[in-house]
Amino acid sequence: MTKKMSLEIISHQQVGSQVRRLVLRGKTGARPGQFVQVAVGETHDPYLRRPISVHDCSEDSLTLLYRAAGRGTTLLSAKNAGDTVDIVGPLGNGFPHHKGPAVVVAGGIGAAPLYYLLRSLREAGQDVYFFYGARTKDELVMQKDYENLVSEYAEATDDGSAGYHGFVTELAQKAIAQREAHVFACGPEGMLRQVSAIAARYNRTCYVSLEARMACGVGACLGCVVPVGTSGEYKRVCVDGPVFAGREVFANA
Amino acid sequence: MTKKMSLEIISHQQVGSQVRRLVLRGKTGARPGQFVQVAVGETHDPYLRRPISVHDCSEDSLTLLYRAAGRGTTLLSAKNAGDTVDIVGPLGNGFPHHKGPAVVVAGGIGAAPLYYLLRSLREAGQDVYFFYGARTKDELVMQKDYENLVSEYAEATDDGSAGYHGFVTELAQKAIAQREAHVFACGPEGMLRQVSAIAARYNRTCYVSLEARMACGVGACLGCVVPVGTSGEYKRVCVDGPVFAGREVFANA
Amino acid sequence: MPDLTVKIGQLTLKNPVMPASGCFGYGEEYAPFFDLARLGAIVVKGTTAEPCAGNPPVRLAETPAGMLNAIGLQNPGVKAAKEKIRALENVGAPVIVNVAGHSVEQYRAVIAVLEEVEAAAAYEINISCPNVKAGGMAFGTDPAVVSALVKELRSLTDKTLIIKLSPNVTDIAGIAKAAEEGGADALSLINTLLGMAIDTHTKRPVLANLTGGLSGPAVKPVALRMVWQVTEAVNIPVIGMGGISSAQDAVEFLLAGATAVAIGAANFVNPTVCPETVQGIHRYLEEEGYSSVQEIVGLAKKEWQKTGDECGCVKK
Amino acid sequence: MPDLTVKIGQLTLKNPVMPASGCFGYGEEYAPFFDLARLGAIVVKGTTAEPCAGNPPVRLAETPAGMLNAIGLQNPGVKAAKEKIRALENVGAPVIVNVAGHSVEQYRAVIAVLEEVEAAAAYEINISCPNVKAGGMAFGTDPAVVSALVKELRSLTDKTLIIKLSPNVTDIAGIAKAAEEGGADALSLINTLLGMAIDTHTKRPVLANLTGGLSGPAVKPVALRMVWQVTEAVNIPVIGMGGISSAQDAVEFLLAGATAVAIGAANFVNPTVCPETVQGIHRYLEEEGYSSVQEIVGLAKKEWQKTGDECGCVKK
Ligand SMILES: Cc1cc2nc3c(=O)[nH]c(=O)nc-3n(C[C@H](O)[C@H](O)[C@H](O)COP(=O)(O)OP(=O)(O)OC[C@H]3O[C@@H](n4cnc5c(N)ncnc54)[C@H](O)[C@@H]3O)c2cc1C
Ligand SMILES: Cc1cc2nc3c(=O)[nH]c(=O)nc-3n(C[C@H](O)[C@H](O)[C@H](O)COP(=O)(O)OP(=O)(O)OC[C@H]3O[C@@H](n4cnc5c(N)ncnc54)[C@H](O)[C@@H]3O)c2cc1C
Ligand SMILES: Cc1cc2nc3c(=O)[nH]c(=O)nc-3n(C[C@H](O)[C@H](O)[C@H](O)COP(=O)(O)O)c2cc1C
Ligand SMILES: Cc1cc2nc3c(=O)[nH]c(=O)nc-3n(C[C@H](O)[C@H](O)[C@H](O)COP(=O)(O)O)c2cc1C
Ligand code: FES
Ligand code: FES
Repeated sequence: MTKKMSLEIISHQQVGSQVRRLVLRGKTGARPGQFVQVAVGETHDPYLRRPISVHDCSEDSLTLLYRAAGRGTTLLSAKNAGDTVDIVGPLGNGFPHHKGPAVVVAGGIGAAPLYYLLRSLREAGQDVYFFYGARTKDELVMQKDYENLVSEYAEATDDGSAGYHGFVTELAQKAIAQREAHVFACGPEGMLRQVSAIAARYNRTCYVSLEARMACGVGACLGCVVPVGTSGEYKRVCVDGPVFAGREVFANA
Repeated sequence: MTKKMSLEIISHQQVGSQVRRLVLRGKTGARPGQFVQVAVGETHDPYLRRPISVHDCSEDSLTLLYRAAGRGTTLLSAKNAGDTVDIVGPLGNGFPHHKGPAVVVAGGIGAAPLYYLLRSLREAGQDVYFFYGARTKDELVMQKDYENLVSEYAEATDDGSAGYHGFVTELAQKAIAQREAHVFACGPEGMLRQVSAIAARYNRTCYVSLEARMACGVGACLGCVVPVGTSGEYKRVCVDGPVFAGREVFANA
Repeated sequence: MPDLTVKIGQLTLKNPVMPASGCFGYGEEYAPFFDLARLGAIVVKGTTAEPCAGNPPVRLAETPAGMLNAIGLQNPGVKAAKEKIRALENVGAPVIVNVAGHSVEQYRAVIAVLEEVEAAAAYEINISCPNVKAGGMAFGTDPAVVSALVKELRSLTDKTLIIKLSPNVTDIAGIAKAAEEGGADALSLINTLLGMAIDTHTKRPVLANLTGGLSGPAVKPVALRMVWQVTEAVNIPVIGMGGISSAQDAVEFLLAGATAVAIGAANFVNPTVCPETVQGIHRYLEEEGYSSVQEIVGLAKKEWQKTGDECGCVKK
Repeated sequence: MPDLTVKIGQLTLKNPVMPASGCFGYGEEYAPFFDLARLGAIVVKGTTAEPCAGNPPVRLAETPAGMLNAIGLQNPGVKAAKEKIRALENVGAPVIVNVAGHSVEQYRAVIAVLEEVEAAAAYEINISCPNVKAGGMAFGTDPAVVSALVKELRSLTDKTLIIKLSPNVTDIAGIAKAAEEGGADALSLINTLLGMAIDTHTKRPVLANLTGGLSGPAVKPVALRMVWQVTEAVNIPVIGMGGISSAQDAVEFLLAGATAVAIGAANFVNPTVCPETVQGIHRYLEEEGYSSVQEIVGLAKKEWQKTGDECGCVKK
């Protein structure tokens, strides 16, 4: 059930150059692909909550993985174990359940929500082929954790500093072509568009998790919309997503 | 020299129910009665700096004593040893030097700047008669520190929970009447007005340290004015004060 | 137990707190967080005659102590909205329908449909909308236009008619008087201040619509001033809004002269801000020894004697 | 080394950054913090014909991401101010004198004295002052009044004449055009938004003057929008201000169309904000590969193509 909660920080560690892993104590019942709206400070500046995906979730904990890039996330990163973090969630639709093997494609910090997805696919005994791309080696974080959960693991970097030298979509392309599998992806929009196009080409169901600037996170403000289909209609990323069928949001894919 | 400085916190302790003592590392050259403008947070809310008196100052440290009452000071109170605090100062005129004995009257948190005054009077070998009043016992803090510096020490509380049961001005009245001494006071406006009136009656020089809402703290905004004399003229508390001759600001005193 | 009820036109609200239009959907989004019956009223999203897709994204930008929005009246149109409004019939709080349009005909068309809908207890007319006939200048910026529009709408309905004022004007009191003369039962203010954000990386405006409406704590001082000025100028009740995030903020508006308050962007930050504000007002009245919220409406006006004139050196 | 110089009327400023009037005294208060020669210009406090005591305290209130001030034009009068302006003669930055008045005669009287003072390089005319003849409505709210006032002042001086606009108007572009027609060399905007604060403990307005001027980061989105609108409407340079606290903020105003920027309340929070902003603009130009500040003036306008119309469903 979606709620406003004040959760204690169990641990808050730096796990990459700008990336932090925040573990909170509490039972949220979040599903893979959902997110929470995090209050980054206690004053009116920054004003809005920050949407952050559920990186992992257990009976009594919620883990977030985020990049401390802008003003709000930098403020959040100053909190310590023992402090509390105010969240609203879990929010959004999450990834749909599908039987059978899965190709999962991550771009940069887009890997965050995919960890929980991988874990639940693994627990359901499904084969997972995971492709993790980033601009450069530094942006790949916690690779071992992902690798341990999957049947196949490969990395790609735009600059060749780790794994395959090139776009992760090129790795994914082969896997999607070869395997009768569902496709899941999270990362920059350009990457998602390409993954959708590839999946469409091979007639695979494909789900992408989108980002949008949000205010309410609960469907009330209509601020976070994306155009769907070709009719000029909009859907809300926060409640109609963040997970969409690739075809729906990348109409020409 | 007035400067903007970022000083490290040496210690930050609770010394009374709402009162904190903040010791900062750095050389400021502050004189008794001066104050600093403290940045309480890192964002635009709260927006303005908070004026806080110099409680004590040494070659390499600056001590502030403040009541964490409102939004800004509460935010400040969350800072820990090792963090830094951004200040502008020292600001204001400070207490003037005068030879001879001194009657010093403190009301509540108004005691804060008087500690440094007492210490410098003591170091100059001057006799000091110190009267420390508050509404209730809880609001008297660090009494021993003051007591150790003075020739005579007495407390008063409005509710009789400590020391004399009544206003501190009643204690001060006797001392002012008896002793040929300069008078210094800091506390609520009503108290300062009375002390000024008593001093005037016995023809003693009297200095009061005022409070006003401030923006710049350096004399530029004209926001912190008090009426002086009877001509309708205004003076700036931040640079023309905060210490004024009692007669100047309480014209009818 | 202080009495929290207030009257807005024919409506008696159990307390003076309601969400602001566009910030609370049709209520359902906030139902998981608290019982909507705790609200004084529910104000729903701006409704137009035809369905409206709204503006393209990006529609939001965070600003210091506030936010810009350029939603652009996205709504399913009055026919579909009717069903959502009916669904609120038994929720335990009267529903105020915010009505938007770009011509008098469009406003009229919305009201025509809703007159039949009992659940629509009152209309809040958003006159900040760009007026097509006046070349896109908002309806709410010209007293003559406001007065004519309100007269027209007044003739169409006996329901409570609330006119929602735009703050982007020189003389808010003049607009308020025009709406009162036109026959409004109440006024609500402020709508958003027109603002803009620019991204120094892309070197482009952040919002696809170029400009957006500023709301949140940043605008509170402006809203409070306008509520004071308007309640000086008119004799109908005012619903005050703009940056309210707490009971203390709400009390400031009541003291300034507002009969009720609406909470907009703060719902996004704190989904339980509305019921918390009701509780907080209750506590304030108890602690300060008032027996009803009406006692504090406009109290700051009575307490206040201007000590100077507008500028210390004006000699009139 | 990017070229930071900009032209405002006859003045060539070594960089586009200056303090805003009333926020920097006569410069001396900030001289301990940095060399004033690093400023593009110095803008001094509003100066009136006669000495003005200003408003009674309380004159300040903190607000979310901003502040209200009701100083009320406290200044020693033009005769005394003249000496303070002369003291700035060799400071290394041109001095712009902000001029205030409640009647045309009062403005005229200030200029008459300052025409002889070489250190007064330009006038910035504050037209937000209440106009005694117009019953206290500010000069700056009526285009006809603005145009007449500017014509009158233009006839009195060959120095650079900057008109400072009030944001408390329905149509800022209309006022700007009136000032341009009247003969202004440049415009500056925005002055403060009219606001208010109420104390829920005392139940009274915080400011002795009831209302005050809102400034600081809270108003930046409104200021940016107005600078965009005004620079669309006129062909004279604009000095943009309102909530600038950093080089990034300043760049936003330049991208929106401002030729120079002024920094007000932020000086109170960070006394070295002005020179830091100069440095930051310099760095931005270098990093983004521009060779002069002029290249980015109004750049967001060129980069931007409106993707929708004012509201997704307006059919004009
Ligand atoms: C459903 C969803 C899930 C997300 N999950 C994660 C995650 O698990 N880990 C992670 O690091 N990031 C995630 N993001 C992105 C994250 O929300 C932004 O990086 C963050 O809001 C930026 O805030 P800031 O304080 O760093 O930046 P600021 O520049 O201070 O942000 C200013 C405003 O813009 C918004 N904003 C800026 N960038 C983005 C963005 N990319 N997406 C949405 N809003 C943005 C902010 O929320 C804020 O309102 C997610 C976004 C969405 C929509
Ligand atoms: C010269 C001077 C020296 C001072 N020295 C001390 C000291 O040593 N110890 C101490 O505890 N307090 C001192 N004060 C009072 C202190 O500045 C206020 O208590 C503090 O600013 C309140 O801030 P807040 O965040 O707690 O309250 P908020 O309610 O958040 O304050 C809101 C705004 O009002 C202003 N304000 C509120 N109360 C006061 C006040 N009493 N005086 C001035 N401005 C106020 C704040 O600065 C801020 O701008 C001094 C004040 C002045 C002018
Ligand atoms: C996302 C959003 C959507 C809004 N939509 C409407 C609307 O449809 N009709 C309307 O009259 N006002 C609308 N408003 C204005 C609010 O109702 C309110 O007047 C304004 O936001 C000021 O209140 P606040 O500062 O509490 O948000 C909207 C505001 C926001 C933030
Ligand atoms: C304390 C204070 C005093 C001001 N005095 C004047 C003045 O005398 N004349 C004037 O034209 N503007 C005056 N202003 C307005 C500023 O010059 C500026 O236009 C406004 O504050 C917006 O900028 P900011 O948000 O950076 O402060 C004053 C502003 C403040 C905060
Ligand atoms: S963020 Fe408000 S509708 Fe999605
Ligand atoms: S605080 Fe600005 S003049 Fe004193």
